[in-house]
Amino acid sequence: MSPSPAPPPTMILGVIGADCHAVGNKILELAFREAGFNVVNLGVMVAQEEFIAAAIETKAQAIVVSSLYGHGEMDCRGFRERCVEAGLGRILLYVGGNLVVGKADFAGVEAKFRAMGFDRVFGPGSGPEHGIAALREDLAARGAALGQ
Amino acid sequence: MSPSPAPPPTMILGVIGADCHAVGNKILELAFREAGFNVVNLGVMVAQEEFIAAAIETKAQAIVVSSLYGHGEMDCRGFRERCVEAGLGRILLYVGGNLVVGKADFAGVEAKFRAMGFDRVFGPGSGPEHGIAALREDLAARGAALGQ
Amino acid sequence: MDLVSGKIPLDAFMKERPAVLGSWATGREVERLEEGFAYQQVVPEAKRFAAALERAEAARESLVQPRAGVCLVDEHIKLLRFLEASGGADLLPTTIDSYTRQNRYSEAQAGVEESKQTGRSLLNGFPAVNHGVAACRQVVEAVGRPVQVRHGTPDARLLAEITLAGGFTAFEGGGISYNIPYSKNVPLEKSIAWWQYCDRLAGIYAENGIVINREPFGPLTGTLVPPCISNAVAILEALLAAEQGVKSLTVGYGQCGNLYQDVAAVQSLRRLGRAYLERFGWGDARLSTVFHQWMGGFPTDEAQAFAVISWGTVAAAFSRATKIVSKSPHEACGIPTAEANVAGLKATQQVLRMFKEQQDIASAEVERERELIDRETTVLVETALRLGEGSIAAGAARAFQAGALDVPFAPSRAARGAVVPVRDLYGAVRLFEFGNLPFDDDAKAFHRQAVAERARAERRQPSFQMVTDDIYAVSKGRLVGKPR
Amino acid sequence: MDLVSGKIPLDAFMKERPAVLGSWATGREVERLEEGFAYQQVVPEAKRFAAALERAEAARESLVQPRAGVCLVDEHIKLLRFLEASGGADLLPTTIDSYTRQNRYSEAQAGVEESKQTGRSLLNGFPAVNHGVAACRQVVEAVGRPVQVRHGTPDARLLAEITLAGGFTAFEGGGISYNIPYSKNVPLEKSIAWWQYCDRLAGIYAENGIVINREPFGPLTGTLVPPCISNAVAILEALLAAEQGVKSLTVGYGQCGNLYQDVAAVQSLRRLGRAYLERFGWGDARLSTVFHQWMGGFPTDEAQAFAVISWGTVAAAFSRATKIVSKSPHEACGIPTAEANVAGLKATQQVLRMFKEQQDIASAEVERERELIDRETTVLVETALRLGEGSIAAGAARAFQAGALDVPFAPSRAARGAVVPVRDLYGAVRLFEFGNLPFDDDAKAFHRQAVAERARAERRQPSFQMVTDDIYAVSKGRLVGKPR
Ligand code: B12
Ligand code: B12
Repeated sequence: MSPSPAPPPTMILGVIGADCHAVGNKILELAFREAGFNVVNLGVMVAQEEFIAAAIETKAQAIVVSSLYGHGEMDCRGFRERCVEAGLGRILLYVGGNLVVGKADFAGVEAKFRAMGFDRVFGPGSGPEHGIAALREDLAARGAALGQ
Repeated sequence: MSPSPAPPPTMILGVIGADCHAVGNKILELAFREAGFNVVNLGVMVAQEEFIAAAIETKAQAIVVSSLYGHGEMDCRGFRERCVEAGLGRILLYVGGNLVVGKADFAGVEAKFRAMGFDRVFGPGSGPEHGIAALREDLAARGAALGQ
Repeated sequence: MDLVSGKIPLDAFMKERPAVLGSWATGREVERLEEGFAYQQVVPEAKRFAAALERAEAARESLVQPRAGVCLVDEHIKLLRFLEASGGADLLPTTIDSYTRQNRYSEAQAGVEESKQTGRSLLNGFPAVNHGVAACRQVVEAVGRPVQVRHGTPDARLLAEITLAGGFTAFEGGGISYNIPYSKNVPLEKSIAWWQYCDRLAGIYAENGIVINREPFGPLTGTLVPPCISNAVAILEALLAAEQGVKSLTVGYGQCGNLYQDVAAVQSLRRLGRAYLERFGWGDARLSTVFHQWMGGFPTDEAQAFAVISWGTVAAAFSRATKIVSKSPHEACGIPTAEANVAGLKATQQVLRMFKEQQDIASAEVERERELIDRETTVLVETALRLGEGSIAAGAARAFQAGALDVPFAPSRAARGAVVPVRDLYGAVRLFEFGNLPFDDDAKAFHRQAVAERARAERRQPSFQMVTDDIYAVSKGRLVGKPR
Repeated sequence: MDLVSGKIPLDAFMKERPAVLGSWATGREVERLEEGFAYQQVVPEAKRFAAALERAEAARESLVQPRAGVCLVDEHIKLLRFLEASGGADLLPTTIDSYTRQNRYSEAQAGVEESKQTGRSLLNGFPAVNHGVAACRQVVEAVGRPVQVRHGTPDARLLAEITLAGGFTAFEGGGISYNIPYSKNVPLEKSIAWWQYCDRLAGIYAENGIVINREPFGPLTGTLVPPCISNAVAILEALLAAEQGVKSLTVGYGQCGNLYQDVAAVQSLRRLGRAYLERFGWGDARLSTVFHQWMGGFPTDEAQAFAVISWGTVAAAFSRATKIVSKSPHEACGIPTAEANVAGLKATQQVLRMFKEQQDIASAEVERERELIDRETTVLVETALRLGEGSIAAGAARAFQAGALDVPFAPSRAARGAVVPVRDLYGAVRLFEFGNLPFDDDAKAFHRQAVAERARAERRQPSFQMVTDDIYAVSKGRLVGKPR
């Protein structure tokens, strides 16, 4: 008897804060799903607590946060700490979009969100394929790669 | 008997070097003439020697040089020295247009042509009115203002 | 919640008012409506939005307006002055931040404090409610052009109270257009009712001799919205506003990208808008049009962004819209700096002025497209009106409930989201999925055939992949998304 | 100097050759024509200009080409590679410096030396003659796209010899278009004869299986040139080239600014060009078209420049020209940096690709304008042909002598300069002074009436001030110059 294949890794997807940008979110859902992930999409205007509750409920390996409208910096503060409190200390935290107000030097933005505890940070112009590649890599590194 | 009015000051106009840009030259001629100057227009593709010969011949108070095509720096070298040699040491030397190759910081260009002995230097975007105002001012300072 | 049909009676309005004003401290500042009228009375003609639009209509000119708003008052004034002086903005905006839009005034307050401390704008707009009436007046007084409040607020009642008393002469939004694209959980009945309040407020100002311009937000989600849908929403909101006594209306359209469709859409919007106002007896309301440069995803490269801005201006100029809302070369990256915003304005003005004197486009393509949009829009509006059984407001809400009106890619649960648009072979936006739109078989066949024609040319099956390709297309340097 | 009528006999050509090659040291490198053929034979199809144009014609696509050239070989290669890789240039240029254009090779040499010393390009282009054949081949080999020599040289015989042997597959210019706008004292009989040599050289290459694309310089002085004039010159030069055996021709037009006139001008140029080639029995020569983005004075502001570039692309796209020559946001200020040039390319490609799939403009304005241009161009070409009494070359020269052909604002004494253009109320370029153009009273009345209509609207008399205003207009942000 061959071992049953590992279930696809689960990830939580959503747009944080009071952000209503829905188009990128729909495309990310499609793309991650097509790439083999089990996507739980919370849609737009999602609070940190909702992300965390969904992650706990679905035993997700990753939370993929979008922020387009510029308030990302304020909305994402304390996210990692709240994950730790909720017992999700090791969960992968990704964030992408137009993260701060204004056209900013990406290196600075990345450093800022890294310091907040995000594992990966993506700027304007990086599409789903970048996130997918990164997530595969990070999960593989944790021995939880797809199909393993 | 009232004294007869001073004759209008004479100026030599032309586009220096192998430069064929004719439109600005035509407009400068019209504008300076309308402003009351006696304009001797040599047209395009004028050598330093031609400017100087015309200035001597017409006893001009100013030589107004245009250079649009980028070789102005090379074409204008030694102009002041040649004027001095020809006994036109004090003649007003103006230059304007797109004086060097490429979009350049104007302050640097101005300094360069000033150092070459040009009294006034005009960059892209400064039209005839700037040259006219300056020439009136400089001639007035020399006691040769219009109508005096 | 029951939707009022017809004009809100003054006493009902006044009864609702205290709760509105009580929702944040600054509400107190506007308790006396007369104080607002008195202030508005002295705003000079040159700064009155409605008047500027009328002058432009008469002269067949298009005015240009950017989007802009920063957190702090002084910075905001500096910004607007710069847009006016260096950018040649004909009309000025005050874009409100996203917390205010959600009535999250304490979060906005935190943003204000932090912006003050750090010296950079942490908010993506101007929190007018938190700043209060005096600050708004400071803004209006500091500039030489009419200023409009632009936002995306489902419940903008307090914002309207404060900014109108604050001297702003135009107010964007509507119960559908500021809900469906901007929220998730707000029922349409609520947002429409809230906007009836806003419109009634503008109407009361009008009754007191102060014409406030009202502009439904035309582009909706800004993403491949078929003209018939956005035009139908714009017309319904114009009727809802006129019903409450609004006397200056600007209906809007967001560029789709195919020139002929864009020009036709604005022509159709202007004509049908006027016809409906007259049919309902509100023909005395002035109607103008606004064209939004491309509202979907922009290219990150600034040269390409300039091209998108310029191409949008070409379509706007051809359409003879009264107003053009301009974008900046920073669009894909973040809220533009003042300089980038000015750059967008300058590019827009240059194209506009180079086109200004030229002849209208008189092409069979435009004709054909306009007839199509006329027909489809009429079906949508009539269906909503029928569902309303005499109440425009209820009709609009019920139409969305039934999916007879629907907006693609909307975040709101109040829209079915069953409609899926896609470009045809020529780049015009057509329908791929109709959801419950009340189109008959002939109408549907037209779209299906257009999509099939494109699919054939691209040697693929009509599929959602096409839609995704279209969503990315402009940001990747083209109009019609090609198979990868 | 007597102008040859018909194809230059091979022996006459070979007799003239040594003097040409002797005019600068590098002439020795091209003594054996066969060596040039052999080299050209191995230039791959992807880098052949004529082939690329044919592919584009067949696909109804427009290719984009920038202008670019710097003094030193390595820098020039770096520049072209960058334009190709980052700008998506479909076709590459090599713009020649102004000293070379005047055959002032020693001055060019001084520029080369000084550029080497100072590390910045002191010349405004690539001095191909001074660099010689090997350097040209280095350039052609270093890039992936076809490369054209672009210049403005009345006597380009040596330049043609060296660059064609050097592997360039296209060569711009003509006996009229590279004299009248570019020199002062060169008689037309001379420049036309010199260009017969260049064309004959290209013809000889063609006879040896190597098709060199030849492109008369369409925009002439780039300043309000009425389409009938530039089209007539382009057609005469196309005939002169075809007469010498040229098999790939690209006729060009510089944007005037009124969309309908611009589209009509390219349509007319394409149609009449083809008709004349066929009439003379040279129908086997391939004909394509090139549209030059605005060639007059640009705004110094870069955002406005992007708008001019984009608007030019719109007109080019509508005209379905085979090739578009792009400008950069630095245009008003100086030769663009590589980055600025790429920005111009990107803006151009973005507009082009956003328009690509859209329907042609089918408007009555275009029809009307095209008929007018057809009619006027035909009068000019026919007059020149008649004056030539069987010699196209002599006809062209005599037409200019008689003022029956004339170019506004030309520096050359070979043009009367009696023609003065001005815009009409809609921005189309019309004639204010006719000089000796052989137009009948009806034709003249049309222009006079158009100018009068504008004058009335502007409440002033038709005057040269209008022309001055028009010359400045685009650089000041509009198309039609307004009274100050
Ligand atoms: C369409 C649009 C709208 C529509 C949205 C409709 C809707 N409900 O979806 C409307 C008009 C309603 C709108 C409103 C607003 N918008 Co808006 N909007 C845009 C616009 C033009 C396109 C967004 C889009 O759909 N792109 C297409 C999709 C496919 O791309 P995407 O959203 O970027 O998502 C992709 C990537 O970001 C990436 N990604 C996203 N998250 C993640 C996460 C990971 C891990 C990875 C790997 C990748 C990734 O992958 C996604 C799919 O490819 C952008 C500018 C732009 N990008 O050109 C502005 C923009 C995002 N909006 C902006 C703003 C400010 C607003 C407003 C506040 C109002 C305003 N000032 O105009 C309101 C927001 C109100 C609110 N509460 O949120 C700003 C944000 C500024 C900033 N960050 O500095 C932008 C950048 C415009 C600008 N330059 O000012 N907007
Ligand atoms: C039209 C034009 C042409 C036409 C000229 C036709 C003709 N014979 O007149 C054609 C197409 C033939 C042409 C050819 C070339 N051109 Co040319 N051309 C232009 C263009 C687009 C407009 C010039 C114009 O007529 N402007 C309108 C008039 C009214 O303005 P103006 O010429 O600037 O003159 C005004 C001011 O400069 C000022 N001014 C001038 N002199 C003075 C002096 C004083 C004292 C004062 C106060 C003011 C003043 O007042 C004038 C009247 O308002 C400019 C770029 C631009 N400005 O947008 C390039 C430009 C001048 N050309 C340029 C070049 C390089 C060339 C070429 C070498 C070829 C090439 N690489 O493409 C050849 C030149 C060959 C030669 N031997 O000279 C470059 C120069 C680059 C530089 N300096 O770095 C420019 C800037 C374009 C660019 N960015 O590359 N060109």
